[in-house]
Amino acid sequence: MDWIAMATGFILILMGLYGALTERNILRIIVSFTVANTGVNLVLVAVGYMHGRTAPILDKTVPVAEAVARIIDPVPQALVLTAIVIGLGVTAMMLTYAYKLYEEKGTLDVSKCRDLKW
Amino acid sequence: MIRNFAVFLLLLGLGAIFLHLLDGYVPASELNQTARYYAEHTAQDLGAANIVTAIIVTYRGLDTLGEVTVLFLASTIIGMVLAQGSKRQRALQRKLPASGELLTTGSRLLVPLILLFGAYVFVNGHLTPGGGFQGGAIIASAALLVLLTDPLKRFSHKLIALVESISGLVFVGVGVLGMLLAGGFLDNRILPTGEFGALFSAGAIPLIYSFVGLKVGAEFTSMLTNLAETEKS
Amino acid sequence: MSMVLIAIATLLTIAMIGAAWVTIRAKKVATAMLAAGLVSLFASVMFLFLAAPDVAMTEAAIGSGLTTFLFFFVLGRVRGGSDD
Amino acid sequence: MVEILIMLAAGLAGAAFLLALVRFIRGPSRLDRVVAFDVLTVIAITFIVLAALVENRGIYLDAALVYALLSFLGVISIARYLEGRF
Amino acid sequence: MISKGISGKGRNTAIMFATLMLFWLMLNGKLEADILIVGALVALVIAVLYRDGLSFFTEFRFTPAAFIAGFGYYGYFFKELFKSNIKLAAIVLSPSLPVKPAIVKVRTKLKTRMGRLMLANSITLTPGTLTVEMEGEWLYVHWVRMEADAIEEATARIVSGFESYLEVMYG
Amino acid sequence: MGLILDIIGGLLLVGGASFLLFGGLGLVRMPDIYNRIQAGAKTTTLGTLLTLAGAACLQPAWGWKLLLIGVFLIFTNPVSAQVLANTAHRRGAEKSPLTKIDRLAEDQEGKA
Repeated sequence: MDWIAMATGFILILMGLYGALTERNILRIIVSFTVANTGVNLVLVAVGYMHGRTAPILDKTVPVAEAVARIIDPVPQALVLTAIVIGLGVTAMMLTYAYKLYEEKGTLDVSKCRDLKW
Repeated sequence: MIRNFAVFLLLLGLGAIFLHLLDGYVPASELNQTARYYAEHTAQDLGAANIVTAIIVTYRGLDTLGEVTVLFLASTIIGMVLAQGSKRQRALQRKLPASGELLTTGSRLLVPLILLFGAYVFVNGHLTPGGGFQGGAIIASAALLVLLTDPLKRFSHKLIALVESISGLVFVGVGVLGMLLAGGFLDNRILPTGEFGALFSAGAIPLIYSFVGLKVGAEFTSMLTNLAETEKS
Repeated sequence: MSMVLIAIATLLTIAMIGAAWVTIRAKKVATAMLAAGLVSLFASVMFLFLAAPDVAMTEAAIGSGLTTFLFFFVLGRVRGGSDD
Repeated sequence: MVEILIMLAAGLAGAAFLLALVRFIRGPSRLDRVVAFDVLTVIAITFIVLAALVENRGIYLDAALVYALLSFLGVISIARYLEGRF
Repeated sequence: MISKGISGKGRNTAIMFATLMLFWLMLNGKLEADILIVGALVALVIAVLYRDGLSFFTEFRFTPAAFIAGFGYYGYFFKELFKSNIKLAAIVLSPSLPVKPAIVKVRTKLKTRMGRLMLANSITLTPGTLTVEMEGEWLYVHWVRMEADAIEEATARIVSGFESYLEVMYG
Repeated sequence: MGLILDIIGGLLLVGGASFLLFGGLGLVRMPDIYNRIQAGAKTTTLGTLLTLAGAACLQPAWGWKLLLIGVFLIFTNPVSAQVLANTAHRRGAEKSPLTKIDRLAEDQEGKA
């Protein structure tokens, strides 16, 4: 399972980066960026997965005494959880800038916005 | 054309690295040292059933504070960027077809339920999957449903700012209390750890996570409100 | 028994790559956004299969409503209407 | 016995999933794609319930609860956009 | 209408509070003191803050007949849901795809918001019909296999079954 | 007793999944958008409800949560279907040539 998920995550990263680097429409760049974001999250969660083990939440089915032998690594999950929330904040910010850019320039094509080229 | 070629080369290099990583990947069969520590000690020391929550709120609590700050900055920047240079008029009379009666009634019925579910998610963060961030997102979704039903609805900015600042202050205050009364900043053992598996257990984790949830919800809601109040260009 | 999960996971990954392909190849921006939402949905179920219910829940709560709304809101504002 | 039935159910749900994907890819208009999106979300709930049964963890159901309650928000957002109301 | 009888606002808030408490207990799945305390707090805050909210029982008539009608309604609803799915499956599986779609107009007598919502939802989920638009007393319904066009007959076929129960429940 | 309940639960699961399959088939085969919405909304609702009932038979302890998922589904799924149908009609989506009557369009033309 972890192999499948990891390979998919890598492919998603590559596809998302390809889209983000070759497109000219800023909205398409942002969409591709979210795809790459999802791919990174998938890879990180897959790293923590261990075969035949279950979620790091203790209850009746996973008593405290058996925890070490039965749960998977919780650290990547905590990492990814915060990454997703921050991802939404970043996406919202990028979209806001795109909106402002459109208001100022009247276009969504990034190759036409050249006045601050250095 | 040259640009596309460069991109292609870059992605080829990245792909080669990924392939190498995938090829050399050996899945772990034992927990590593850190994870083993968390798995062994969370239940006894902190009394939390959800180890991910324990890591986020207590073991790595300072990072969570930083993250909430990042979200706050993001929402503030969105508000500032949108407010800049645009003439914001409140009583705009846009000609919109009324949303259907069914959607209006449905949203009146569902908004309280969504709010209740959000509260459930962040109050039970230490027992079931979920917690402040998810609960905050769900509460913001309730605000989103209100906005979708009635695009001219305006939330009170003062109320949102008030909820946000109070929950932020309480979050930091509980952290400082942990430094004074227990082992360190954001230590949850200022309250009794209680019986494992009950709602009132795991010390201050439910308290802290509830306020994180309220803060995250208020931040997302302010993002949505700021966007929805822009004039149609 | 976990054969079932592996089979569904394979299906999901294929669908995910297909949706990502639609995202970068779609003619209309709205279709690309819809496909990105689909990638998020499949990723959420995939997280659950990887024994990470917390992450799955976060992805579900954020990807199902908020992200979709933000994208389509900005798209509607910049295009000034329904047609691309 | 029950295992076989669960496998059969997973196979049928997977077939439904593929058919909805076909509609998503082929769908002539964007509305068709939105309908396929809606159906895929509901099928995802079924997948989550099956995963909870197979792994025998009741806590997975909370994710299904989120989908049952929030999935229609995305659909309504898209419908608002298609009506040109943003 | 009925809610005006016993001090409208307070009654609505109380009913909302009770419904939210019920849902809270269902979510938690157990009955303990701490759960009850937190639930009461949360439900109170939501019920007071979101005043124009509705709940399943806001416009419900609390009479014995209404409760009996409620059970009858759900029985009828699930029966119709099954029937509709079997019919749809038969249409989908038959190679010639025997559809005869139309959008017809029907009339409803229900006045309360909850009653109308439940009626529209029920129509959407039952044999071959889908509510497209609701305007005053008129409902526009898409029908996969049109059986009748005249308003009265279509009303009799689509609406009356549910309406008779919902009228007793919500008025 | 337990075995019988298990088998009933498994059969319910299979029944629900097969309704989902009919829904997918309808989604592909139906001629226009309204019929597709119908196929999508109805069959997925019943299919998921049956799946939830099957899961409740297999694991009675989860009953309350499964019931809640069902209740939420009954109230959210038709709403999204109606909103979609309404949007389709407002955009003037193509109707299949088989469609006999459209009273809504007639009434709106009459008003305008």
